[in-house]
Amino acid sequence: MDISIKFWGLPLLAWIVLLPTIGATANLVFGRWLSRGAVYTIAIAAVAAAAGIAAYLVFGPLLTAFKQAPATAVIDQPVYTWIEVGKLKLDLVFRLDTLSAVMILIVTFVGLLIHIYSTGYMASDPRYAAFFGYLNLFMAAMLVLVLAGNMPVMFIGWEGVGLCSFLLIGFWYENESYATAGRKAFVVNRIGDFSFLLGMFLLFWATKDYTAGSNALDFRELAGNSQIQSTYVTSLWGGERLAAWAGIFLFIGACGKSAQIPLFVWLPDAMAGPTPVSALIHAATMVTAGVYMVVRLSFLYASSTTALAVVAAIGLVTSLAAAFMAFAQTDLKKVLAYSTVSQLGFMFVAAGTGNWVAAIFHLGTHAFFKACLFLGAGSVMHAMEHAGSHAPGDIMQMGGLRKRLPITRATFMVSCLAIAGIFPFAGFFSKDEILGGAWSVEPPGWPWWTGKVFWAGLLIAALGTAFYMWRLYFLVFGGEARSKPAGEAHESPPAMTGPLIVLAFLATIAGFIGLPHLKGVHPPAITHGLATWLEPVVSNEWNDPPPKEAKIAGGPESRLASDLAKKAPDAPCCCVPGDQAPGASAEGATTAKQCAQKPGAMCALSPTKHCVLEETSDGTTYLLMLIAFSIGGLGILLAWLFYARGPSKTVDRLVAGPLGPVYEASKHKLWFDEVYDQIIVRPFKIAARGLFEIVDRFVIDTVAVNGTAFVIGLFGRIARWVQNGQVQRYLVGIVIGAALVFLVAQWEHKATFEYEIDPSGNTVRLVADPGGGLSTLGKVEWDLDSDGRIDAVGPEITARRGDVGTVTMWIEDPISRKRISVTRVVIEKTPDSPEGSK
Amino acid sequence: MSTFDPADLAYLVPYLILLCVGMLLVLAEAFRKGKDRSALVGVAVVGSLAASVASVVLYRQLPANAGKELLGGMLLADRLGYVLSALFGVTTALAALMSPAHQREHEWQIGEYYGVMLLSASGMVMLAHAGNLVTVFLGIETMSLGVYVMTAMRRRSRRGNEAAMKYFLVGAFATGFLLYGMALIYGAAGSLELTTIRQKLPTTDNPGLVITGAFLLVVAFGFKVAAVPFHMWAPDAYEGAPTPVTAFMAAGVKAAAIVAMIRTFGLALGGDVVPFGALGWASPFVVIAALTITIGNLGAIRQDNVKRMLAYSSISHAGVLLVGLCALGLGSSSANQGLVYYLIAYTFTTLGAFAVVAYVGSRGRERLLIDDWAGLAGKHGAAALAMTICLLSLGGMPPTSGFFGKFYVFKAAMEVYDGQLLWLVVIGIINSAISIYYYLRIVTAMYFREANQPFTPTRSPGLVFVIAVCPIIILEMGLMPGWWLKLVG
Amino acid sequence: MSNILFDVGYEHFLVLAAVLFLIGVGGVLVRRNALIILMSVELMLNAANMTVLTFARMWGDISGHTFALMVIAVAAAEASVGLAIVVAVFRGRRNVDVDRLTTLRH
Amino acid sequence: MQGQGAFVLPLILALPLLGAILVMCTPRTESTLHRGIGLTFTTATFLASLFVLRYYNPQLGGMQLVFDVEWIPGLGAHFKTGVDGISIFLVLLTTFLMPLTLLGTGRAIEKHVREFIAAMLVLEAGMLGAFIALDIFLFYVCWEVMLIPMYLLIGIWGGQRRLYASIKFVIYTMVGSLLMLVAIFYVYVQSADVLGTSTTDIIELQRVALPYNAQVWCFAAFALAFAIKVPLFPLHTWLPDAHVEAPTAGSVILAGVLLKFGIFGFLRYAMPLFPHGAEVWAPTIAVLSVIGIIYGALVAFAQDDVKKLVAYSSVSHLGFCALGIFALNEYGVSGSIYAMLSHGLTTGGLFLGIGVLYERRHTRRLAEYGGVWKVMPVFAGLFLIIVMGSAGLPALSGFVGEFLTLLGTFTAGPGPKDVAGQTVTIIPHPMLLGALATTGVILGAVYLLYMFQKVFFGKLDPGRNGHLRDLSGRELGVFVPLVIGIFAMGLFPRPFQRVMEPSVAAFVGDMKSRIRECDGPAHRYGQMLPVDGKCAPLAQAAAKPPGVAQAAPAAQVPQAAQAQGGAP
Repeated sequence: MDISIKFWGLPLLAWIVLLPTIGATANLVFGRWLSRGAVYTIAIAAVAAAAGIAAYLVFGPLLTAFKQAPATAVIDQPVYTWIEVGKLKLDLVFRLDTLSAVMILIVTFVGLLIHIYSTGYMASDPRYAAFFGYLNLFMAAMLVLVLAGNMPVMFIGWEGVGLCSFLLIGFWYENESYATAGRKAFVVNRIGDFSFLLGMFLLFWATKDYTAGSNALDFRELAGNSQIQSTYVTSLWGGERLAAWAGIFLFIGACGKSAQIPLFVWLPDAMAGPTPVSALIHAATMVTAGVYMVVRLSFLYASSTTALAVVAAIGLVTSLAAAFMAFAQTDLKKVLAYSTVSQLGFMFVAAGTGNWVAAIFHLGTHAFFKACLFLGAGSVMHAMEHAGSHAPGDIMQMGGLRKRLPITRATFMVSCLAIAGIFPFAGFFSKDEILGGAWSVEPPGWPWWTGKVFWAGLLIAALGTAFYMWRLYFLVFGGEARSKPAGEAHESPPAMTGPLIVLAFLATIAGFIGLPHLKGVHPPAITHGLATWLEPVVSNEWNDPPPKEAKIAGGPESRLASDLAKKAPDAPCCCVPGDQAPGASAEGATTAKQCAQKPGAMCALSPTKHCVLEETSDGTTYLLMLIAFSIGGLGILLAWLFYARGPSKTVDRLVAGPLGPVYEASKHKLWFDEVYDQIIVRPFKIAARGLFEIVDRFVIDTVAVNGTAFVIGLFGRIARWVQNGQVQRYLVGIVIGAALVFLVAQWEHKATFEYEIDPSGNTVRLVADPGGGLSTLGKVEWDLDSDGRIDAVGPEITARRGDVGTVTMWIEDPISRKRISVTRVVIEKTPDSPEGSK
Repeated sequence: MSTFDPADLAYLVPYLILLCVGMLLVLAEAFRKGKDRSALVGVAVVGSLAASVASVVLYRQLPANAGKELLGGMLLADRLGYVLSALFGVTTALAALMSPAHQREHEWQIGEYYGVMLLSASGMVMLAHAGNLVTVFLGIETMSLGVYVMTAMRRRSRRGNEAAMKYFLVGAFATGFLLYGMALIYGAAGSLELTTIRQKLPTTDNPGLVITGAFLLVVAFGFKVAAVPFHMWAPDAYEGAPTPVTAFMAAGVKAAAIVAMIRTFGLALGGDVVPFGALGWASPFVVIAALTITIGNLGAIRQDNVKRMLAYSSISHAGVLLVGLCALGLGSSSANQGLVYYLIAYTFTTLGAFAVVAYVGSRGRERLLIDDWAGLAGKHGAAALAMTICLLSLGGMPPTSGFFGKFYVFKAAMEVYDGQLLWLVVIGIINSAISIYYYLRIVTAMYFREANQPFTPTRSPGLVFVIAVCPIIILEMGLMPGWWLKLVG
Repeated sequence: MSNILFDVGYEHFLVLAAVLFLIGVGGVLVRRNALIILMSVELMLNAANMTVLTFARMWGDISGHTFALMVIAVAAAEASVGLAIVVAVFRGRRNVDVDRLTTLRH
Repeated sequence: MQGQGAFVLPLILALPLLGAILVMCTPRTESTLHRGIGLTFTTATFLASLFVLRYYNPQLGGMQLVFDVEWIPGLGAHFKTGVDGISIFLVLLTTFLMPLTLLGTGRAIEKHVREFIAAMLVLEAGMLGAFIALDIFLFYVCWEVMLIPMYLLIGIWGGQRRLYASIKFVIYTMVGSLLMLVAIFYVYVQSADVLGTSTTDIIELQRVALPYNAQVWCFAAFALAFAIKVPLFPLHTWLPDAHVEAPTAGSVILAGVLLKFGIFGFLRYAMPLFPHGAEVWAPTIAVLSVIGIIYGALVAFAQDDVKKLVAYSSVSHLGFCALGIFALNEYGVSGSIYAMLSHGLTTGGLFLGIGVLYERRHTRRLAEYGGVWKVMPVFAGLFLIIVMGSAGLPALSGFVGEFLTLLGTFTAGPGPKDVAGQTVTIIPHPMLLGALATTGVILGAVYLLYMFQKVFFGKLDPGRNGHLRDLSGRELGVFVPLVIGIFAMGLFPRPFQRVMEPSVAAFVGDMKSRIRECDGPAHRYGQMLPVDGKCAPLAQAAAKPPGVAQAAPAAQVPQAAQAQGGAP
């Protein structure tokens, strides 16, 4: 469906982006003359309007379209042609489909809340207008990223949010380390973007011949165009598919944005920015861009299990590592930062196991509870600060705040429950989706146990999450006040608590749009809302052409298992007993051979993910849920044991004793920064300096340039030294010089020609040698057998031996048309020789 | 031997004018001792300009490419001749205009000076028209003797004398070679007429004579144009001689020698009548040209004395002219035009440059060191500008005439069959890159450095006129070279 | 007796001239006194002149003889100029040793 | 023939010269008057240059607004000017930057103001001339004419080491351009052989297909001249010196326009004249430019002098352009032109910004600054935009060019489903080179942000930088147009590309066909046929004497006979 709803000539989607931009421009350019009231009115109005339009579009046209036919639920609004060179046509196109719909709702809504929150939080900051300007700018960039219809446009937003994050992290730039943190964020992101670019180039290179007329690198083209689909599976370097390489390149880009190992190092430092920024950019929205991008390109990843494996593995490792790093942190925001990294890891595992819906699901719930946590943290720090604390973020100086900050405490608690995965809070369901998916996933080419490994790993991460989050909770709110400010803190103003409540509420109920599929129970459709809603966008099949034999068997999507088994016993097969439609309620992925044992069973070729998912019976599902739940509970329990009354002796003893090294490792986030500094930053600086001093200064300038000058000068000295003023030396010079010139001048190199007789004795190759100069310019003529007739023309000829005797060559001077002739005997000709007579 | 035809004299008017005015001036000086000589200057200028005007008129009368033999082939009246005699006239006039102020400032007022100058100029004109070894010889000698005398005219200056001495000795030595070479050629060809020699030589039974003779001529002319390795006198003579004389030498003598070579080698020994080396008589010249360009530059590059630097630069320019000559010898059609254009361009450039040198020096102090020129632009912007233009032209930077001169000569060299002179062109080009460096040293001093002590330069209408007119012509020739190129067929 | 001595032909003159020329060249190159050098130059000129005359005779061509006459005149003029310069130099420094004329150099 | 709107180009060429003459006629003391004249004439030139757009027809492509009068009859040289899609925006860039530069310089120049203005105007004329020349001779003249004013700018109004820098600049450039002159001779002389008469008209000359090895050498000669101007590593060392010593105006023009002549020269002269030379040298140049991209960025990071830093950044940025044109596809070429334009704005802006700081603090050492944002927020904001534009942030001008050049390089090779021999690739391992070059994107961010942080972030030292005042109205007048331009070029590249497209496509197509078919159909003169894989000259096709006409078949006979020649 192609609705073009315009307002003042501009499509509405464009307005969603434009409004925050206008707000930003207004605040950044005229901010200095505006009152605070005016500033936040403009900023909030802009975002609110954007949110309004978004909501209208999603629940209005898009939903109706979805009800008619899910596949057509797309609002596609090109604004203008941005770049067009050769086959590369890039429209600035905004596209609202079910996936981006979810995203813009989250972004605009959370964004709006955080804007409101900021009016309170930043109330006393001198650069109020600038702050809101940047926030608006960020909203605009983020919305571009989400709504982009093709990759380069997405890249605009992609780097735009990077810039804003740079500006906002370094918002308090007087503090050198904050500014550096901002720079670090931008540069590390650039490393990711570098890879993102390579991915784009690779895709364009592969697809440029097929996107005739339409946009290059357009998501829908890339997903839909069958020719393009076929290029994904063509194998590139190292036997891996093109999709694998493109996918990996792009995923590294995602690692930068979404702070995954190895590029996660910027996020902890990014906490230098004001807390609302951390909540909005570094928890709820920007950092999830990577996940969004991967899901957006699900069709690509579905084409390469290698890429999937990489994504999932990196995700798992990151979630574990980050969870571990969070244990020993004593800074309120740092803990939250690591938990964000860890949760993003969860999402990537989901994406990596082809569990796209779950990834987005968790993205959403996480946005709510993590934003809530950050804002809560902000509220706490705000309170501490106003109570006169100098290290407002240090959780060791808190404690007992549950009395002082009731609302904050309540919301914080809810969010902690959610993130720990406690039923029925949002986090429970989303996390459970991921775990369940990981448990049962089995894409072609993976050994059966792979999914299980991911599952297990995630469980450990989940345990960690529950533990450190509740450690945090107890340290902040539990026990007694451990410092004076903590005792005197006061609840934050409603502008701040309001958003907290809303977010907490969402964190509680958001889970119910993504209940697991059960055979027994059939809750209302809305409980699977997300899955059905995203159905048309994410790819449901492994793009894995069935083996040749099956192709020969070919024909319709599904074959009689028995006769497929004859041709290709091991062809992947989604076994459907009896007379049911393929894929409807299949019994699971297997091979044709096994399926053939059931009488009259059909095989759906290229198994669908339903087929895979629904393998798990309800029992298993319940069991998995139970495990996940209890793990969360366990984590909380542990935290309670150690930290219920603030930092306990036992902990100190453990840290001092056996767990010492572990504690250190966690505290220094496994020394990532230190290592990078040693192996990258330092060498880089040394190389820069060294190249400049050695290559530029010495080799080129001193040796090459000035050296040449010096040598010439030296000759100059000599030339003048000869001139010693004695006239008779001059006269001798004349005589000797004359003699030398006479000798040298006799050298001559007249025109001639070379010949070589082919050993096989049949042909002779004759090459004219003009006698110095650039090359033969004149016409060259050959008389091969001294009969006065010109037999051949050209500087380089090959002739039959029989025709060659005493050769005469003429070279004509192209300017003066003077002809020079050279005669050489190439082959002696005796009258009786067989060659001579013809 | 054809007989003397009075009608021929009509074609010799330029020569005759110079001759008569020259003698007149010498006499005049005898009668008006000690009085001011501005009148003499006037006469000299008028005379030499009259000569050029006459040659222009004759040039126009002459049919396009037809030459005419005068006095039984002793002299040739053709376009080349008249273009150059006009040029010599102008050269003389400008040099004369530079002189009085210089004489005044450096105390060497001698009236015969102008007479001698015109007589020597008449020698040049004779060379321009020479059609016979005799006239070549006489021309060269008339010119040279005059220049020796002019060089020596600063009697009190030891440098002047020394310069004259060296110049004379080397010159006389070279004359010996010249004469002997002519003798041998004569021996081989049995005639002194250039055209006849050309016809006779191919059938000579004694090529050894031809080779030796030709080679001796190469040496002699090499000396006249100050080509390496016969150049060593030049820096000394140029530096020691009074600046106007230096200008006259650098511009006039060199041009005259080149035209004499065009006549002798191009006409008498043209084509491949000299069975020697790869390129006939040009084969020694390509070597000499390469050496001349390079060593001239090398000598200049570390030179702190402006006048001497210009001397070395004029040596390397002689090298470029020799490249053109080689091109001529190897049958490049446009070499003639190239040479003539280059000569004209080079004449005005040199005159301009030396005029500024003369301008800067005053009251017996010549101020030849680059340091003396520091910050010239500040006080005397016009002079500095003029000098800059001249230097750029010498360095061959567009849009000056020097650039087109080089361009045209090198183009002619490229036209030679099969790029045989390509290497020579490359050498020439690389050298002009080097030359830029030392020309810019002067510019740098004039513009970028601060003046150390102020001075009052030599001011005189004549000098200022020269300084003003030369850059204008340089630029005009550079921007609109078409007309100048068409002067000779 | 061999008539190589008495049947004097052109070759004799040419060889003699050549020898004279070389002597002249040698003189110019080795002698330090300006006057002597001047004389040596004259020697060269006259040697050349002799050659010209020989060839003129050989070819039976009158122009050669006229040329010789002119050369003599020119040589005289040259000598006078030369002497004048020598005198001027002598005035300046009380000697005419060409080796000492090295104020202009490099 | 005089094309439509032919008067425009001579006009924009004449205006600056007129201004120069006028300003030299005014008394030496009236510096305000001089500045006024300078501004007026440069502005007038800019306005006049807008007519170029008015008359240029994007659909047509090819040379337009052609103005042609005979100049040197003896030489066959014409005063022939015209623009195509490649040069048109470079002309506009020049005329656009000039007034801004003069405005930005303001009173920074106190001594010899008259001469300064005159030099700038002559410089402008020279640059414009070189861009619009359609006559290789005219081009060379303008090319050299540019040199002198720049030399004076550095030498007279420069810093401490100005003598060294100015001489170095001139000699470097001369060495290159003079060797180019030799090649010009060669081409010129050969043209007579092929076309009948010697011509200096580049359109004509492009039809001359020179012998293979001649092309290789001539291209080398041209390439040296242009590589020095670009500048390609390792011929770049004149640039930092020149930049550091030159006055702000000099740096702006040097970076903004002069460097472009390197790339422009390749596009307009070296490559079309010697396609096979380009083919042979492309790998070298491509590798060098990749080295330049990385090397320039690294070394820029090591600098403490802001100007030097930006100078090296130019080395890095121009590397992209050089790489792009040798990718030999539309993306690379048009991207590289676009990158040049953007570089003109951004780097010009950077130098103007440095000028602003220098006027206030009289130092260029990074260590001297810090926290400047506090006192000069407006300047900081504008400067940030320029920096980001230079770092290639999408939606700003820098990105489009970089993106396209890199894309072009990366995809220069045959696609996965390509018919063999369909694409012509003259650079080795396009993907590897492309990937390496793309690291420049990271490095660019590294050194630019480093500079930005050092200057604007951190603690403000009230003693040293506390008193700095924010931009004046005049300076705003300089930066606002630049920033607007940067945004416009980043957001709306399409209009530019629509104008460039036909010419670029023609260039690429022409190059490809000539390289692939050894100067086949498109170039009927001096045709070349492949000999053992390489292209070698056949006997002159032009002006065949009758003798050869029937001799030619005879020449084929022996070769044809070879086949069954084995028998006896």
